[in-house]
Amino acid sequence: MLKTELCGIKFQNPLILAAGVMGSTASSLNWILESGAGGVVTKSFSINPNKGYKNPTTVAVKGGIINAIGLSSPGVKKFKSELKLINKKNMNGDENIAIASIYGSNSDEFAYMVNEIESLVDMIELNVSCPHAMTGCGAAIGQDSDLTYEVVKASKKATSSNTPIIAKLTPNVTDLIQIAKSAEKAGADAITLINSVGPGMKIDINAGTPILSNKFGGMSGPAIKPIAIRCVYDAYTNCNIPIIGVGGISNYEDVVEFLYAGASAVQIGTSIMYEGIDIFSKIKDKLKFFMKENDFKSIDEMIGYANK
Amino acid sequence: MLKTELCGIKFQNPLILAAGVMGSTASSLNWILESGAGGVVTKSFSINPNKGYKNPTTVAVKGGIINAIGLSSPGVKKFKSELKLINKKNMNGDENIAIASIYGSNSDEFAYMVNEIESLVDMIELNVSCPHAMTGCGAAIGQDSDLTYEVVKASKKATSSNTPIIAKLTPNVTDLIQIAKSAEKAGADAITLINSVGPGMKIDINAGTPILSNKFGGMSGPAIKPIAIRCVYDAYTNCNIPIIGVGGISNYEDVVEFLYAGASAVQIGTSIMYEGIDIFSKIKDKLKFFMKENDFKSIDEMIGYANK
Amino acid sequence: MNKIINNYEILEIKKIISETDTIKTFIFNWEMKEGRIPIPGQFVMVWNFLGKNDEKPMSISIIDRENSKIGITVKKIGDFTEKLHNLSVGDKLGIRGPYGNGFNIENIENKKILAIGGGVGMAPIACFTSYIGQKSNIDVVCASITKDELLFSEKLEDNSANIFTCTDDGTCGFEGYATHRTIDLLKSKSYDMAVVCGPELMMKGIFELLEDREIPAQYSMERYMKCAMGICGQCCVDNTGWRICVEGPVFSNKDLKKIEEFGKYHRNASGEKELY
Amino acid sequence: MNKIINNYEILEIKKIISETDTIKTFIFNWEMKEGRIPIPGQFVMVWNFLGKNDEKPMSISIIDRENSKIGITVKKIGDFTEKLHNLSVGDKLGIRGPYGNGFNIENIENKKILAIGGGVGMAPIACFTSYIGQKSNIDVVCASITKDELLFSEKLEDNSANIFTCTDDGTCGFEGYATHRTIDLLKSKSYDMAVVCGPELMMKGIFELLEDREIPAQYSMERYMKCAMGICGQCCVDNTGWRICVEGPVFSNKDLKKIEEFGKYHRNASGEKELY
Ligand SMILES: Cc1cc2nc3c(=O)[nH]c(=O)nc-3n(C[C@H](O)[C@H](O)[C@H](O)COP(=O)(O)OP(=O)(O)OC[C@H]3O[C@@H](n4cnc5c(N)ncnc54)[C@H](O)[C@@H]3O)c2cc1C
Ligand SMILES: Cc1cc2nc3c(=O)[nH]c(=O)nc-3n(C[C@H](O)[C@H](O)[C@H](O)COP(=O)(O)OP(=O)(O)OC[C@H]3O[C@@H](n4cnc5c(N)ncnc54)[C@H](O)[C@@H]3O)c2cc1C
Ligand SMILES: Cc1cc2nc3c(=O)[nH]c(=O)nc-3n(C[C@H](O)[C@H](O)[C@H](O)COP(=O)(O)O)c2cc1C
Ligand SMILES: Cc1cc2nc3c(=O)[nH]c(=O)nc-3n(C[C@H](O)[C@H](O)[C@H](O)COP(=O)(O)O)c2cc1C
Ligand code: FES
Ligand code: FES
Repeated sequence: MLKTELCGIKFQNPLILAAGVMGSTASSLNWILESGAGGVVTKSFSINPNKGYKNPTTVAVKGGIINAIGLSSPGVKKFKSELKLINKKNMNGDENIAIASIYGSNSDEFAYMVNEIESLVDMIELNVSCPHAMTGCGAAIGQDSDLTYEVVKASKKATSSNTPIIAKLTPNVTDLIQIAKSAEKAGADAITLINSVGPGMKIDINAGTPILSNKFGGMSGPAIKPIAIRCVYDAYTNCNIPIIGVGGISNYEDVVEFLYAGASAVQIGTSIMYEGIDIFSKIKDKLKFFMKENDFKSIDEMIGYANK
Repeated sequence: MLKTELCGIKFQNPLILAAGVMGSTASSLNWILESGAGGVVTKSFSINPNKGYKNPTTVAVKGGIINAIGLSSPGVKKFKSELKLINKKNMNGDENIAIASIYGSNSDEFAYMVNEIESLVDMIELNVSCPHAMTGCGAAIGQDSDLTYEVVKASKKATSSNTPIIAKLTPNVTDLIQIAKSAEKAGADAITLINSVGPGMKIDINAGTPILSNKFGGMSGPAIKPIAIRCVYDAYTNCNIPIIGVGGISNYEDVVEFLYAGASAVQIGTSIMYEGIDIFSKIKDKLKFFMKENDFKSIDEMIGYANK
Repeated sequence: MNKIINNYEILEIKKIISETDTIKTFIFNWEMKEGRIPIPGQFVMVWNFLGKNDEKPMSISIIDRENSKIGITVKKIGDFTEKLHNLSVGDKLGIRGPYGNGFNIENIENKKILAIGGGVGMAPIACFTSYIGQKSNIDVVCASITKDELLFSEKLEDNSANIFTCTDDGTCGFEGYATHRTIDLLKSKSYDMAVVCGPELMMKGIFELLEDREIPAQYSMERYMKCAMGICGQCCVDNTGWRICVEGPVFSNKDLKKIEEFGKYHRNASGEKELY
Repeated sequence: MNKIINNYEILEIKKIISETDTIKTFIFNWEMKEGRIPIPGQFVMVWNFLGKNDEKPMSISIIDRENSKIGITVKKIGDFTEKLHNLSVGDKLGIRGPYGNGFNIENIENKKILAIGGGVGMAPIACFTSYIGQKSNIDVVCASITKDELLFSEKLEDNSANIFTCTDDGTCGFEGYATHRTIDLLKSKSYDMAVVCGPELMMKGIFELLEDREIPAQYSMERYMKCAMGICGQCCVDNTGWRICVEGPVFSNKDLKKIEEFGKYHRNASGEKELY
């Protein structure tokens, strides 16, 4: 009853690991899949190895954390060997869905990356939304509707195998819908909403300085959920491609809220820190119970329920 | 030791009541002043009476609330009689600072309002930042740097008495600094950062619908503090006019954090709900203690401390 | 954060009692746990999400801790309350609360208490009377325009309170206003304290009576409400600035004296004053 | 939210002990309250906000509950640790934690325990040994390259543990590696369990020894860390995916067997594998 389909890809359940959270190795991704996620998104990676920012790279705030890890990755060449190790099925024999998150600073880089990895994963998520990425990357693209259009277009064009392309967008813009429509027009098969919020900063008053070495970073966790819900709701009303909801999910009620707002599936990141790896299996059980209680036969019936 | 000056206006202390919170009557404003605030900002008002949105207009979320009160006010004519009743001094004989928050949908309306009220208050704050205002008002202006420029310019031009004009800005834009610079160039004497965040939405999964009658509203409270701190920090680096910091302040540590980020004074809103009216006097005592412990002789010495 | 801000619970209407032609009581299951155990005089915000998507304050009229139930008693006077009256058992409403201070019920045992309720103002008064029960000796002045509108008089009689009904038109009990009935009672009886709820002009009249006789009293007020959390400032009163939703709705006679607008005016949704 | 995420405390260095030419112990006051009372094997993140504005993990080497103090013991091996070594008493560091699982110290009383520490790996081992104290019979193999680098051997002797030093160059105690010293000990003695920390290749050698003899053991591992909160995934190991900062840094011999990269490679800041 939790099964759901997104851009022709069949998920065992609508719970997906969010990009950048325990997503740097096949080992941790497989652990998450084994623990009950319907799919996983990798840490965002690009052509070259990148150490990311110096520590401190994360700091706890009320209702979540701020991070500026800085998109660390060993680069596409080495990361491909990780992708190959992601299990295609879990121990029960159910299909696992692997989504690669990639970034770059222009359409050529995105196209190159798509080409390199499309055969290794089920879907590709374009990170044009990281709020603390290096110059020209992440939100620098996704805060501009023309650049978003170009990058999505180029990425779509680069696929030879129909691997669905998802654009992950940032809420930190004046007009999200304009950007979402750009992505849709450029051929995105789905959009993921939202990447981390703000950016935010925490100053330690005893140290007298911002805590993160990058000074600011993206906010995630329960506190950002209302923003994510608004984004999903608005995009559902204004766009025609499926939406993957993400931001602050920590229990089944949150998942239902995202589905009701218009998400076809959801991603979970920061709450793993609070709730542990078994958050996926816990939510699955309770979600099934909720669906039975409320006479829902499928996830589909719940999508956009609150927009009616 | 808490005394501070902003645009030539002398405050007994840097703690100001934020706009829209217990600011609809002279009575409540006087109560707040008596309880220890250095100044108060009124609820935003405009030319005509406005009922605001239908209930529900507020909903609690993790780390704060979302509100879409909808700028309800009795209109300038009636509100002027409230302004006249705001006490010029508190019971100790200390100067109270009254700041009127006004809104409108174009420069003419702002100019008209400034003219109407400037003789009654110490400062005027332009609300070009409410994220759930009626068409053409609030963030509709403050999300566009040209409109912001026009409105600030017209408001400045309308003052005959040198009443300082403060532009209150929204963080819900792609490029805050561009807008802040616009306001500065147009002659704003100070900027207030930030109005409520998002906007955000909460869907009640049992009701199956967004809770607020306006569906979305502005987020406020502790959860938004990191965004406010980042905005203040950035504006302090990029602008040359004083900054009033607001967003999520609930204790003296938060006040220090804002001062360190670059604020010359701060406003407190939502935390009144959690902490009560005596939040001002509580913070004052602890702030003094902190300053003594850390050898600060004046608020001035703390401003921008973390930007060094 | 010190205060718990209760969010909505979507609750089924478990029972509806038609009290009068225009007044109905709605009963809900209510988990009695910390931060949400109501006391008489507190209110809830009622969200009719299916109807007009509006939300208004209602006093808690029934607190049944034993069976984990609460009730509200609603008089049909406009759009919102009419839509509530159209609901049936099994329909759902959003309820958040309890809010406000409620009646001060400390040291109330073995006191001679005068409780005065006018119209649907009987809701918190009945709640108070049932709650205090036999612990004190309570005389209840139960006032309404006409017999059909008398609220809770029978129920409270069962509760061992002494009921003194009065109707403007004399169709039941004393003919005349609650003030007159009270003057009458005060001639023969003495009281340690009083609790009062009803139309503000009625309360104003009672206030003057009781002040003259130096009887300490508590009054439950109504003002237009938006947040009910003490943030929006909509419900603040002149000249104290107090919030009816936090510092109120119940005020002692001492405090009420400082509320200069009492009996004179209140503010509507836009904050404009409306005279009584 | 279940887990408490401790934020920085900016703490004054109360005392600095020069253990060897390259190793210093730093002592801080530490409020021992729920969620922050450390156990041996746990670590803290140390933020040098004045220096390089970098932050790295350090094992807790001293837990003094009585005097509310903790200590870390730092070996100078690079830029960050060198800057730490330049600090003086009264300077401040940001400390958050404690993090990680720590040694499993349940049912550890009256056991014959072998504790093996190599180099600065003695930090958690010394902490463990002091913590367990006289409750068990502990033999400590204290290994280093040369005499001047031997860590905590004297301190632990005071603590009624039996110390078996060994140096690669024979300048103190046994001449040779910790593995050789251990083989030697195991000839004459039997143990109920072991705890081990040191360079990974040393631990690998010890692991094989102890597995052969079926002695249950716990090993404290190191991996590159960023968040230390279990979110960034930087410290995950192959093939289990476990996080050294949450599921580790201490693993039982049983679990260690599943960590295939143990003794083979680790990942650097960008996630590239580096072979041992
Ligand atoms: C603390 C408190 C307790 C109350 N308890 C009860 C009760 O137990 N039973 C009962 O029947 N009524 C009670 N009321 C009054 C009730 O809230 C109003 O009767 C109801 O809101 C009217 O709504 P309507 O749409 O039917 O009528 P409308 O025609 O919209 O309004 C009629 C009048 O009701 C008042 N009102 C409208 N909206 C609000 C609002 N959001 N907040 C406050 N007053 C409003 C105004 O004075 C208005 O003039 C209480 C009010 C308050 C403030
Ligand atoms: C759980 C744990 C406990 C530790 N306990 C101690 C201890 O008690 N005493 C001690 O002296 N050292 C300890 N370390 C190692 C210590 O963190 C490194 O020695 C230190 O970070 C080196 O920094 P550097 O700049 O001086 O040297 P660099 O030249 O920057 O690094 C030298 C080596 O240290 C390691 N390292 C660098 N940065 C990190 C990082 N952020 N996280 C993990 N490893 C890193 C890498 O393997 C690197 O090759 C511990 C490490 C971990 C993971
Ligand atoms: C530590 C951390 C690292 C992240 N790294 C990435 C990343 O590499 N790429 C990306 O698209 N999003 C990244 N994100 C954002 C998350 O995928 C997600 O959009 C965001 O955290 C909101 O979801 P949450 O509240 O469930 O964490 C990261 C978030 C965190 C907390
Ligand atoms: C109920 C409510 C009403 C508000 N009304 C206004 C308003 O009328 N004008 C305005 O400029 N800001 C208004 N705000 C925003 C606050 O002034 C402030 O910028 C924001 O709430 C962040 O501060 P806080 O977290 O301390 O509340 C309102 C906020 C709340 C919670
Ligand atoms: S209704 Fe908002 S303060 Fe009382
Ligand atoms: S250091 Fe981030 S998960 Fe362990």
